Amino acid sequence: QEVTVVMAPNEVGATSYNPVASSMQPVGTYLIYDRLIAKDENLAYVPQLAESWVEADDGMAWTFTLKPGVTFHNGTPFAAQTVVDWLALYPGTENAYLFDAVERAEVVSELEVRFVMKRPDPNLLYNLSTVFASIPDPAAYAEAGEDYGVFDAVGTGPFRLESFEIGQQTVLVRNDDYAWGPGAATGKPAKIERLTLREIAESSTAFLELKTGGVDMLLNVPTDFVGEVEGASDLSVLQLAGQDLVYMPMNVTQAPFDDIKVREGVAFAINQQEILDAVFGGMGKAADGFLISSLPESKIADEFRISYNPERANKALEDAGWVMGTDGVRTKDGARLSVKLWTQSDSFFRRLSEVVQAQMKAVGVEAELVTFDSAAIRDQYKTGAHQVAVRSYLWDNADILEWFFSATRPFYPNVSMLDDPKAETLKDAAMTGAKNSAEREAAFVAYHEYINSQFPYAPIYEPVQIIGYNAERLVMPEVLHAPRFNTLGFLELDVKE
Amino acid sequence: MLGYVIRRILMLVPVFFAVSVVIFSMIHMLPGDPIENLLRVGSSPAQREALTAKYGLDRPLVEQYLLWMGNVLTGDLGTAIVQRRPVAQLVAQALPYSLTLGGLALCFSTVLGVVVGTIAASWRGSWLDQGLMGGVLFGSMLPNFWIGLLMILVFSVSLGWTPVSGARGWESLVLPVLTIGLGGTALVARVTRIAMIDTQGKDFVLLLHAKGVHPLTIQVRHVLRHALIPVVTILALRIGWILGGAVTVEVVFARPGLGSLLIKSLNQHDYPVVQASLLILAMAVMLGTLMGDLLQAAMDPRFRDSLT
Amino acid sequence: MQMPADAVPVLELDGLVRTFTTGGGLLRKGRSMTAVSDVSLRVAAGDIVGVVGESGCGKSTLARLAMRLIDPSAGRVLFEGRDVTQDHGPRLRPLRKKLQMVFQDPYSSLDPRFTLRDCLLEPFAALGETAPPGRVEALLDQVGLDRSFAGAYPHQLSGGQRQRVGIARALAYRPEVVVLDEPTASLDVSIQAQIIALLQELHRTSGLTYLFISHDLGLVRYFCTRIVVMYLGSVVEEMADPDAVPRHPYTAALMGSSFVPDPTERAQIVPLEGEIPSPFALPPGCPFAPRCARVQDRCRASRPALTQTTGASKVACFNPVEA
Amino acid sequence: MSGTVHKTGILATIRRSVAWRALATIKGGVAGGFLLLVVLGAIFAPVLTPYDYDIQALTNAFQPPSLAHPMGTDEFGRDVLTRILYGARTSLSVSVVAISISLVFGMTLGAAAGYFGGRFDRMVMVVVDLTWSFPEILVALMLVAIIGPGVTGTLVAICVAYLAQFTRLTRSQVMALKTETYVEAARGLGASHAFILFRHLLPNCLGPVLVAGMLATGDAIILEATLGFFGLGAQPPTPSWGGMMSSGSGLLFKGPWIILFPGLCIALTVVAINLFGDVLLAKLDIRDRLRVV
Amino acid sequence: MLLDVRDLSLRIGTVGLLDGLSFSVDRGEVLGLVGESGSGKSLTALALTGLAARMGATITAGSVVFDGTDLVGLKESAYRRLRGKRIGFITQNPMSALDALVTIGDQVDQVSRLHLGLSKRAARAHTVEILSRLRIPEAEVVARAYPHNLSGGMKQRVVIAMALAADPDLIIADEPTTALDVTVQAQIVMMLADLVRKRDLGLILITHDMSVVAQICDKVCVLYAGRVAESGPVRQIFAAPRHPYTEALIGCIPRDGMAPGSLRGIPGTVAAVSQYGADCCRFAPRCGRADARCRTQQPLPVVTGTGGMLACHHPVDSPVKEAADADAR
Ligand SMILES: Nc1ncnc2c1ncn2[C@@H]1O[C@H](COP(=O)(O)OP(=O)(O)OP(=O)(O)O)[C@@H](O)[C@H]1O
Ligand SMILES: Nc1ncnc2c1ncn2[C@@H]1O[C@H](COP(=O)(O)OP(=O)(O)OP(=O)(O)O)[C@@H](O)[C@H]1O
Ligand SMILES: [Mg+2]
Ligand SMILES: [Mg+2]
Repeated sequence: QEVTVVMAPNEVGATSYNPVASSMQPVGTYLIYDRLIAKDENLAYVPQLAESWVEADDGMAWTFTLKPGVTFHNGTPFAAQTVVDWLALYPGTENAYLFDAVERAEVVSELEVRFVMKRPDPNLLYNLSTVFASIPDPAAYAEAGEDYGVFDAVGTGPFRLESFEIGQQTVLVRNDDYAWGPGAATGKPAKIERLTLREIAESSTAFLELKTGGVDMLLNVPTDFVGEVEGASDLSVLQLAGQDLVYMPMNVTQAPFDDIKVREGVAFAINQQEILDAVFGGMGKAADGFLISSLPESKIADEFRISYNPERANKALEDAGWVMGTDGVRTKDGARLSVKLWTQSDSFFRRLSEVVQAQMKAVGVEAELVTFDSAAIRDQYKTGAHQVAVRSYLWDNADILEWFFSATRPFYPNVSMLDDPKAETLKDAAMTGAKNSAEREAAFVAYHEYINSQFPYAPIYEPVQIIGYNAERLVMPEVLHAPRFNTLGFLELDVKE
Repeated sequence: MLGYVIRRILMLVPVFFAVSVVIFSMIHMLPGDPIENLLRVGSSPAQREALTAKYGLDRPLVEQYLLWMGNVLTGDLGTAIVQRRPVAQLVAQALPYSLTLGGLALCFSTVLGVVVGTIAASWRGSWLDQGLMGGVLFGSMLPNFWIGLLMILVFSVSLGWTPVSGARGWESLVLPVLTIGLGGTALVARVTRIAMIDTQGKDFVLLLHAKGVHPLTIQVRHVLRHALIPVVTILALRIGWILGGAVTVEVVFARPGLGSLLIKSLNQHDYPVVQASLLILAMAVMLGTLMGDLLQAAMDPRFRDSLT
Repeated sequence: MQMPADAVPVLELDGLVRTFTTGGGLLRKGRSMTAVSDVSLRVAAGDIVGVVGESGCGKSTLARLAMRLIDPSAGRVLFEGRDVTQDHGPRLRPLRKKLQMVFQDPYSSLDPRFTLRDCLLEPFAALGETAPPGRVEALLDQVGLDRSFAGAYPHQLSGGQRQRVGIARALAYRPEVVVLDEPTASLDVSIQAQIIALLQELHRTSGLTYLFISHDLGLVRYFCTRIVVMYLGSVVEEMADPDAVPRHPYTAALMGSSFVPDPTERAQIVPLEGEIPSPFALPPGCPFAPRCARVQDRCRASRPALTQTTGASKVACFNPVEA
Repeated sequence: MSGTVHKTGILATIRRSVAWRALATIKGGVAGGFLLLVVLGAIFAPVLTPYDYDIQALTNAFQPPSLAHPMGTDEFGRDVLTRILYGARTSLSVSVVAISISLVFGMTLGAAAGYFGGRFDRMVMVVVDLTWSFPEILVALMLVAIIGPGVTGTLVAICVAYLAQFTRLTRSQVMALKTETYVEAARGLGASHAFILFRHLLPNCLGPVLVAGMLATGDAIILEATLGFFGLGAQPPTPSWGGMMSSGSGLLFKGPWIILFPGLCIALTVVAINLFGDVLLAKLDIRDRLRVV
Repeated sequence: MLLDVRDLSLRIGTVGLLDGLSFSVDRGEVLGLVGESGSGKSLTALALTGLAARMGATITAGSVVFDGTDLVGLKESAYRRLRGKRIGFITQNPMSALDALVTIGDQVDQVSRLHLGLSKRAARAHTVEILSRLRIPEAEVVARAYPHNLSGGMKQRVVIAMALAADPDLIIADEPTTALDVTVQAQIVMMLADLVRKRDLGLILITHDMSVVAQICDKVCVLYAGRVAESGPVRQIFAAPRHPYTEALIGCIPRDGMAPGSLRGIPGTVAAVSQYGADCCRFAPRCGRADARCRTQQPLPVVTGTGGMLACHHPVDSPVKEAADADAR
């Protein structure tokens, strides 16, 4: 009754299970904690700890009715007051933006809580469904202080944290009292007793582990190995729509990327289709904007889409005054067009970066690779020394634009260091100006389009989620009523025999 | 003898401090500011200062060093900045893995090396000698990580005998131990062989033959005994080598251990951990030399007497 | 060969002491031993002074001290009346040109990478000089080596031939005094005799002065004009006449221990009993006392001084053998 | 008795002749020949191969060995053989240069420590023994962390990592040679320290130390490759043998040749260096002495 | 005869190192085996104890009859039972002849336990007894000591004790005193001579020192370059050496009252092993009496009147003893 799973490589090195004060949370957070709201496979909001919710007509208040009988792992009951205390944890943390629009929360009754809004926030339900809105026991949280989530993590989720070795593995055990759950959940505890989440940075090692039976499931199978997995009699793959996006931010404050023409040139030098076909075997999509294609905000006007156009790339670079030299590198006033391309040390990024490096070289931009440990690179951005990098994110909401391009978050997450008054105005309109979803969508499209026009990044690739598992040992849920394989998936996962 | 041990341990004290100074200064030469790691997005300069003060990073280097040493002496290795745990705990978690791996690899290479060396020396110049020595030498000259990968390919992937990676159960120890052990075997075998050949040519061996002692007795009870002394000396000197040498192997086999802890912390700029791991390794080296000397004293009466 | 009282000796060693400390460590004090203790010696021009003693008694140390290769712990070295004890490095060069040495081991005293020509040119190269033309050939002739050897490497030579090269090299500067540290100890008797004959020849033709060190009393008595006997770092007896009857019991024992190559004269040798004391823990009093047949109580308590007996001979014994 | 060889260039002649005699044995010939081949391949890489080492042809990736690509193509569609040839330039030159620098410093330090002895010697030895007890890879990793990844970092790291070994070796050689009577004899002739060091001691320990340097070059190639394996060596697209394998076990399935061939190259080169070194050692008659140090 | 060696020849690889050696020893007799360095003395000792094969040497001809049995071609296991038990061996350098890691007692015990089958306790008692007989003070204490605690002379006596432990009939001592000081050398040599007398042993004393031979040997066998030059009763040889080499060798030792310059040595050096000629007198290049015949024809050993041997085409014409003496004085 024990299952070992390898986490996605981009989750390797997470340092705590503190959902409130951390901008990187691994899959385990979905299992230790519950959220008020979850999403189903169609991205529709479904109840998790909240049984139902009502939005006031003016959008200035939300009332959530909570499920009864919910308790934390330590036995503390979960009630309306818990939600109020929990919300009070956010101010001052890096996830405070989630509830920026919330004025305060009030206890209506034992199981009813009302959010009083500063302004309408069409995105509140989404925010509540993200992993960063996972609900720890506020008392336990306060007690542990800074170290919360490192040794102890107290949630209401289907699994309890048994041990956590950073960068190594997390061991979870079943919460036998679990009688709730998101959306289609049966209200029964998980079927497996023990779950080990291993962190293996080298995705191919992870694959070999799966292949040799060392682990039961990979949450992210490199496309290179899909054929192998499908070919193996005991292994199967499960494909889910992707929610990741790989892109290349350019630091607009660092030469030569302080010149928009250079950014344009480099942005159009990236051959997304070639990468998709050759590196990822055609699995996934060639990205042409900053948002995953399942989001309506990704539907921007064609003129703002960024996709491979070598003529335009070369022309932009010529316009910027960079002339092609004899050795294939452009020069201007005797200086070579040579930049440092930051990347992470795992093979996915290294390989991708090498391709990007070669594609930049093709338009006369010389890139020198600088590799960082995945756990360290975000801290390196805080020095502001980066010029251009290869990165990826996992998010299924348009507000990610604000996260990565807002002038209020320079260095990191705004790695591009974009600080543009017009962008800020458009951002405010999108984030806080909209009263309903339609307005919000339109505002984000405008914001997205404007950002693209400034070329602070180049889109690269939109992966699909490929989960590989040992079909001889695991019984997967027949239909997964969730966008990703997390809470519901592990609740319903079973072991044969 | 006891006096010698005490003296040796006392001698370790200045060395220990010298080493700690070297390690400390080296760490402070590393680029990057560990505080960056702690700062959350959008934190204020005040928060930064508070953190700097919390870790004592605002004080003069000498004071920082004294503070660190003071804590180390009371058993407090500090707190990991990125991993946010007591360093002592991290090290305590990693050390058993390294010790098992290193210890087993050491035993493996010692036993195999001594046997190979003895056989090679006994049939010196024969094809057996050439073959065996060539074999272990060859094994020790291949890059560790490559051998590791090949072993995975052969034993885990093709044959499915051993797990690919990780540290669960003795099966997962087999390949790493083999990979590290192979390098050590060559060294031990070479030292054993040379020492035995050297000893075989000594007058006392000729005299043992002249006394009518059986050649096998001579080889095992007398010659090998002499040959083991340099083997012990070399191995003792290389304790740190074996513990830390697991670095590549631990990475290839994704095993926890001091080596991978060190690499990870180095990559993450988690300096308290790097500092402590290096200190532990240095201490292992020093203890190794001490053990080597004691073992040598136990084996060699001449050495024993020269100590008093 | 008696030295006139007023003549200045070429080489004079005055109260030389040399202690060695071995095995010391960071925290441990090493054991110290006196390899040479209070040795005084005057070598007159044309003399062949022999120094005999058993292995480890400090003969080589004395030679190194005399050569100024090591510094004495106390005492002085005078050359032609000038105190050279404080001289070092380049200031010693004038001394080097007049005082040369032939070493005990002919196998390690030649650099294996040097041809004989290089070896013989080294004295000049070392001082940055150029050798006069034909010097190498002349030196080879002088020690009786064929000139064709000049291009050979030491490993192509026998021990005796190497020792000849060693001697030739010592002669390169045309020195006045040559210190010979057991030059024949590692050679066969037949070769030893060759070398001794060569040395005697050189003494006769070039008027060299020798300080000849050996453990072979018979050889010293044959070759030298004056004999100094050392025991555990100190001089126990000086014999002005090599054929004189020994006065010190140790010298007597040495002489009694050497076999005579004549089966008709089988001596009933009464070997010395007891062991040589460790130089690290010398007994108080006379160092020979533990092995001496003539030992008296005071021998164990205090150390006898070197006192004049007949003529220029001296002995350090409370109870010397009667002449 | 050969009286014909004369003074000028005698040392050089001997050394050359030792190397020559080593080449003349079967073992030495094969090993030396292979090394020569690798060096020539590195030098003439542009002539030998029609491909570029850095031009990607993604559509052409993961081609198994064929006539057009004798060692297949890598994950970027680059010819593996081409990259191995160019990679030899990086791997060999970095190792050789680093070891040479290390050798010079190590010999100076070791000779000084061994010759003058005393407190300086003891200090040097404490440091040297300590660094020697750490695996080279750790020392190298620390240094690369300080200097930063890339060729310079690797160079310095290898330099420092092997310094201890050369210092130790030179010191022990000098200490042993120092007691040789010919050194004392030279002092007796009034020779200066410099004369003794440069005319007697260094020439006599040069052979063993040079061979040790050669063997260390083999190890340095592995060290360089290991750093490359960790992604800390020469940065892409500059090929280096270790860097070519840095995708780790990842390619064992899809393109094992991408890892096997560079690995084989490292292995064969290192083995060849060691074999040749062994023959040299045997010819210099110092094999047993050196192999243990 | 206890040991009778006839025409013993031995080679290593292609080089013949010993060529037709003949000599013999009886109980109570001391045979001196002399010669310059490299003349094959040690090799002879190894050949007699059956250890030469360990050096890669093969006996190509001749016989070694020990107490009636020919040892040449004896099986190794049989030889092993002989070594240590009936033939004791004393090596040149006491400093390195003992195992530094084993106590003196254990090393001596080893012999009596192996060959006499004594128990541990009995062997130790036996050891202590032998050590005391060799005048080692406090033998029990010494037995517990390690070799490095002992002086050279003591160590050499321990080696002798090992050779004596199983009460052998023949002792072969290969330069037992070369490494020792004169005074100690005298002790050891006298002790060996004493043992031969008291125990009625045969002793082969290998040495390069003619004075030692003169003092304690009954017979002497002079080797030159792997061949016997001359052998015979010791007084005879010293009084009237017939071989020019023997004569020169005796003349190389300085004696009391020798005139300065009278010590001449033997010119030249022994030829290298690889240059050993077959059909010649190997001493010829250094010999004042050599002629063309010496260089082309090997002088075969002939039995002399005194029961010794001589291999020379031009032996020194027996001068009267008085003349030789007069010359020396
Ligand atoms: N450099 C040194 N360090 C320590 N001890 C030394 C040193 N040189 C000599 N000795 C010691 O001094 C003593 C005298 O040594 P020395 O070489 O002078 O003796 P020796 O009479 O020449 O002996 P031998 O006949 O063996 O050459 C010996 O006990 C020796 O161990
Ligand atoms: N294993 C061997 N291979 C080749 N030659 C050897 C070997 N052992 C000895 N010899 C040669 O045999 C000759 C006789 O050697 P042996 O040791 O018997 O001489 P020795 O008379 O005992 O000399 P020493 O007085 O120096 O001990 C020497 O010239 C030696 O070089
Ligand atoms: Mg001496
Ligand atoms: Mg011998």
